[in-house]
Amino acid sequence: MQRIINDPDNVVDDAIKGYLRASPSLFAATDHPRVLKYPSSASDKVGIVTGGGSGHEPAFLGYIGEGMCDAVAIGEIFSSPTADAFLEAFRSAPHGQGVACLYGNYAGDNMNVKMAKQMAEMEDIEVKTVIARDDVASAPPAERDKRRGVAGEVMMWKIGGAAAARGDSLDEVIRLAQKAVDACSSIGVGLSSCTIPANGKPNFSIEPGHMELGIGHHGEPGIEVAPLTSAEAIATAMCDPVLADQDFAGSEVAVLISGLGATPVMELNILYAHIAERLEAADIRVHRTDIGNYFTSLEMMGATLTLMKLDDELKPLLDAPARSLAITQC
Amino acid sequence: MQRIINDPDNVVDDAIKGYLRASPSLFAATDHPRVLKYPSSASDKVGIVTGGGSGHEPAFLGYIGEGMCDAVAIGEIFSSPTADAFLEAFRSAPHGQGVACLYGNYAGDNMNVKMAKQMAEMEDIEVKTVIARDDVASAPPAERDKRRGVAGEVMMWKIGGAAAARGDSLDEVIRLAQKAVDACSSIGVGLSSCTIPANGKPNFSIEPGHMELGIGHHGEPGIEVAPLTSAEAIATAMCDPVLADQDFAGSEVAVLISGLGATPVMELNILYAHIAERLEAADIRVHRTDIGNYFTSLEMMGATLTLMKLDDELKPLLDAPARSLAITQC
Amino acid sequence: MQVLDATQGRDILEELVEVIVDNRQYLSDVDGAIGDGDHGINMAKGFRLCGESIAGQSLSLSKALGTLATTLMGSIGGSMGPLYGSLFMGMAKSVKDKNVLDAKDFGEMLADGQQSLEQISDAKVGDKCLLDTLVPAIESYRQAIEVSDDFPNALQALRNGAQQGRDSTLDLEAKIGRAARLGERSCGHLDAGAVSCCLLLTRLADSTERRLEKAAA
Amino acid sequence: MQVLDATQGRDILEELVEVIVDNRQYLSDVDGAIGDGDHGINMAKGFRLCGESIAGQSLSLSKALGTLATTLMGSIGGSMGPLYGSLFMGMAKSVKDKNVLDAKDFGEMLADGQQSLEQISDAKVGDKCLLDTLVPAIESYRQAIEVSDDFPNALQALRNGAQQGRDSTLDLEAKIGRAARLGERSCGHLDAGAVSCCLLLTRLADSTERRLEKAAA
Ligand SMILES: Nc1ncnc2c1ncn2[C@@H]1O[C@H](COP(=O)(O)OP(=O)(O)O)[C@@H](O)[C@H]1O
Ligand SMILES: Nc1ncnc2c1ncn2[C@@H]1O[C@H](COP(=O)(O)OP(=O)(O)O)[C@@H](O)[C@H]1O
Ligand SMILES: [Mg+2]
Ligand SMILES: [Mg+2]
Ligand SMILES: [Mg+2]
Ligand SMILES: [Mg+2]
Repeated sequence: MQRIINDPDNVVDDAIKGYLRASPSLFAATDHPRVLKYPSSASDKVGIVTGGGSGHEPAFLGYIGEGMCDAVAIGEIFSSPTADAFLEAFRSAPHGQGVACLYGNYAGDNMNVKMAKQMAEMEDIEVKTVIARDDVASAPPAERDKRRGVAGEVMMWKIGGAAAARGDSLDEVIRLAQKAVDACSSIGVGLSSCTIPANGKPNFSIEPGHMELGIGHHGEPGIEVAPLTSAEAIATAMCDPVLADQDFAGSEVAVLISGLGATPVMELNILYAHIAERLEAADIRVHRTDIGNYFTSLEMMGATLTLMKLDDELKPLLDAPARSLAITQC
Repeated sequence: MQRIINDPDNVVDDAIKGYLRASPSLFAATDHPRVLKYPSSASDKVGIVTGGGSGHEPAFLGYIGEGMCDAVAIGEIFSSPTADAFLEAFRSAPHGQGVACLYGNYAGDNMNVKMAKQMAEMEDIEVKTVIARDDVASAPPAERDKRRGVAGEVMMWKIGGAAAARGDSLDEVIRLAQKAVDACSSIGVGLSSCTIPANGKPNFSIEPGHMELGIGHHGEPGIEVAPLTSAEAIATAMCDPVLADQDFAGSEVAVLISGLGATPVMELNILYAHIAERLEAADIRVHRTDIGNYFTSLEMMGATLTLMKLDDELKPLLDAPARSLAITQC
Repeated sequence: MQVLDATQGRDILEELVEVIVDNRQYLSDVDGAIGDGDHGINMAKGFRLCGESIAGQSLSLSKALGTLATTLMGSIGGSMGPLYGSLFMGMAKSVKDKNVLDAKDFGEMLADGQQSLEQISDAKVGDKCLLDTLVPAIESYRQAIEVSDDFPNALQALRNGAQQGRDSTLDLEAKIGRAARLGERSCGHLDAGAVSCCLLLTRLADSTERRLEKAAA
Repeated sequence: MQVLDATQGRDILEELVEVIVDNRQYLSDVDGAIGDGDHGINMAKGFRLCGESIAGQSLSLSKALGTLATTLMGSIGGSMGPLYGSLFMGMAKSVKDKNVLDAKDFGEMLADGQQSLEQISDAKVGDKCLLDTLVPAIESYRQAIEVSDDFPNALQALRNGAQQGRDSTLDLEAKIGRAARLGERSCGHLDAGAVSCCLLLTRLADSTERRLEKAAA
């Protein structure tokens, strides 16, 4: 395990120290060591909170900032934050207009958010949630409620954050964030495993010369282990289930290609060239494309594709200004 | 080799297709397939050109944009672009006020830029160069002219780009870019090797449990192969030669921590927490810190530290607005 | 009739901490086969912290279990924080005002724990999770004390039920948690939560048994 | 007196292309030991492209060398593009108006190539680079024709000089290029550029020798 760490059991706390020192304009400490907040949130807006396991950087901390999230609850590597942490995040975000907690569909997160929400109620903090379920590989459309949340969460945060920033009500922020993530269909492909520091050995394994289509962000098994083929064939294998998930034809879309950690960004661009061709052939117009490491899995090799169907309501929110480590646009 | 590519010999051209499709507001094709330019450069400013081998993403293409570089010559993986490509980059950048070619000190780049500059002269394009030599591990201070350019190039582009954007003359842009990179002292630490696609096997090797201090961006051997220690000890090993290189005490600095590709950003933050402590102890004030993948080496594990001494002239240029894939600030 | 002195809870808790910390790697390995390989890390972290915070203190069983619950909920997150947190919180509440526990009280404590857990999760027996250990173990205990109020006998039933429950997960297809994504491929592996739950119930039974004393009833 | 027909250059060039393409992996392996392992890739790419662009054409030696030079400079970049590009461009210019080359013309061609290369790089013998092959090879050729104008004999001297030059790099400490960073650790390995230069000069000598004909002089 070739890692720049101290005690493998303390990587999360040690990293938080670095974030706080590096970006004081984006991060402030709170009463909970596992919660950071944006120090300049307007107090009269709906608070945007998210949280989840660590190891997905720039998620989740990278999405704290202006026009984005106000507070983030930070879990251990690949493990939900505690209910205490979510509660403190609700308290640390502006909450006079209520709090929108926008997170991904994982059992631990569901339980901890549920408990935190109950505790917040006792403090008269109104919390509503949107649970991202954009991974088409994790369950068929009929069982959408079982799907994992993956890189579509980035879109959910951006849309929810922009709606809150312009002064939308809690119900409106929730409606738009829900609409945003419902408009997203995502899929991942994994080319290698990753190693949780405290564990010291790879989480699972992918044989050299193979890839796993539909892999989850923690290495959850996908729908198929297949021989590693060309970027062109991988693009097809990723586009097929995504395009089958929603009726994208004739619409405008936003495309997000995220690396899983160790795959060079050059390869994401090679992949995208083929995806773009495929979208064109399917009469789908691309409004914007973002390619980079937006939602990773430690040093896993691979990539995710997220396609988001846009309309006149979502587009301006997606393009609205934001300032955070992962997304800054003017 | 777990890669999302087509023909390993065509990765660079295939990736360029993706960049062009993904970001038409940042990249436009030119008459040379290995040169991209910013389509919205003001025509009456000094042109900023850079170039170098591929495999360092987001360098070099990620630094094309508003307030940054105007055109980039793109080489094969870890290999200088051709003289033809540099020449076309000079032509593609605004060149009425002259062109500042800001690149790193590698033999191939030096020869190709030299030839391109001669060819440009015949077309009455005035080209001046700044050659980054910020890697303290690559030669002692007395032989600074032998030093490699590493992540300090990012600072050079940012300062040079901002100076050109505000209308500075070619000589002034060159003076400031030179000043910027002279103010930078950098060092890298490598924890693993990387694989050039066309080669199909690792470039060199670092034994598990070891790290290479002073490693270059192409795996050039460093000053010491040592057992892999704690983040705290790595921070010390990196800070020592950097702090010995210039008199930083009492000054304000900018800090850039770049991952080499596969090291999770979380670890860069763990590392930075210790570097920040060390800088504080050395009476160095940190004006800003940027942590992320700014100048990589394919999927190498490891990190670089760049310390840049600031003054009232450099600071506003560093903080000036920019819009590019790698750096966007408002 | 045999009873457990419920005024001295720290020692029992320390044994629970011990069994989890000792099995840190084993639990992670079990989780690694069909999950993400961190169950031992998560559990050991929470239990170790609890161990540190109760060290040297004199605590009732209720207080000790309550500390464990709060520590788990507040420190380990994941699924295990809320699940085991609720379980032990339910148990702590159940024995709040008790100085001694007889076999029936002990059974109620287990049942209250289970009920508390079921409020937070809608996982059920057959889903391949810790409930596959917990529910049959408690049911086996309940049946034992219906037949006789022999405390050691009931504890043995608890152990048997837990072990059978744990082993039942071997052939189950996971319906919840990360392993659910594996579908049929999750068969042939024990569930990590079921294993940790079995370790805990077994050690709780052992520990209780050693402490049973004749009540002057 | 023996001369080389300089009106038919394509065949000779194709042999140079062949020797580089055939040694792609070997050259990369040599570079891998103390460099970045891509010398074979770089060279093979440029030479293959040149091979494609001259295929089927009737070219003078000068035109063929010129095409090689331009292709290398315009396609392979790195250090090798400008270095070999300059070398072959200098050679091409040297034989521009010649229909036949005698041993002296051939020697001038080599010397002009070297001079052209030295304009672009200030590398020198002892730096551990292709000059360590090129310079002694040309010097050895020059000495041979000073003694006698026997062309095959001079070509043999070229080969010997090239091979000795290449082997001299084994013990050298690299002063330039990526290997220079290795310092003493670069000793004990051949230099990739010296190896490719030796392959090229040797094949050029072989190929020329086979084509020598008696001039009606
Ligand atoms: N929704 C749930 N309800 C009950 N138990 C669950 C649930 N999800 C997971 N589990 C249990 O959690 C165990 C895994 O715990 P652990 O590895 O610590 O957490 P994580 O799954 O977050 O990595 C599984 O073996 C299973 O017994
Ligand atoms: N400045 C230089 N002058 C002359 N030869 C050089 C110089 N730099 C490198 N070389 C030669 O280049 C060879 C390596 O070539 P190659 O691997 O193709 O390029 P790169 O070093 O860019 O990867 C070395 O073995 C050496 O002979
Ligand atoms: Mg986990
Ligand atoms: Mg190279
Ligand atoms: Mg787990
Ligand atoms: Mg090389």
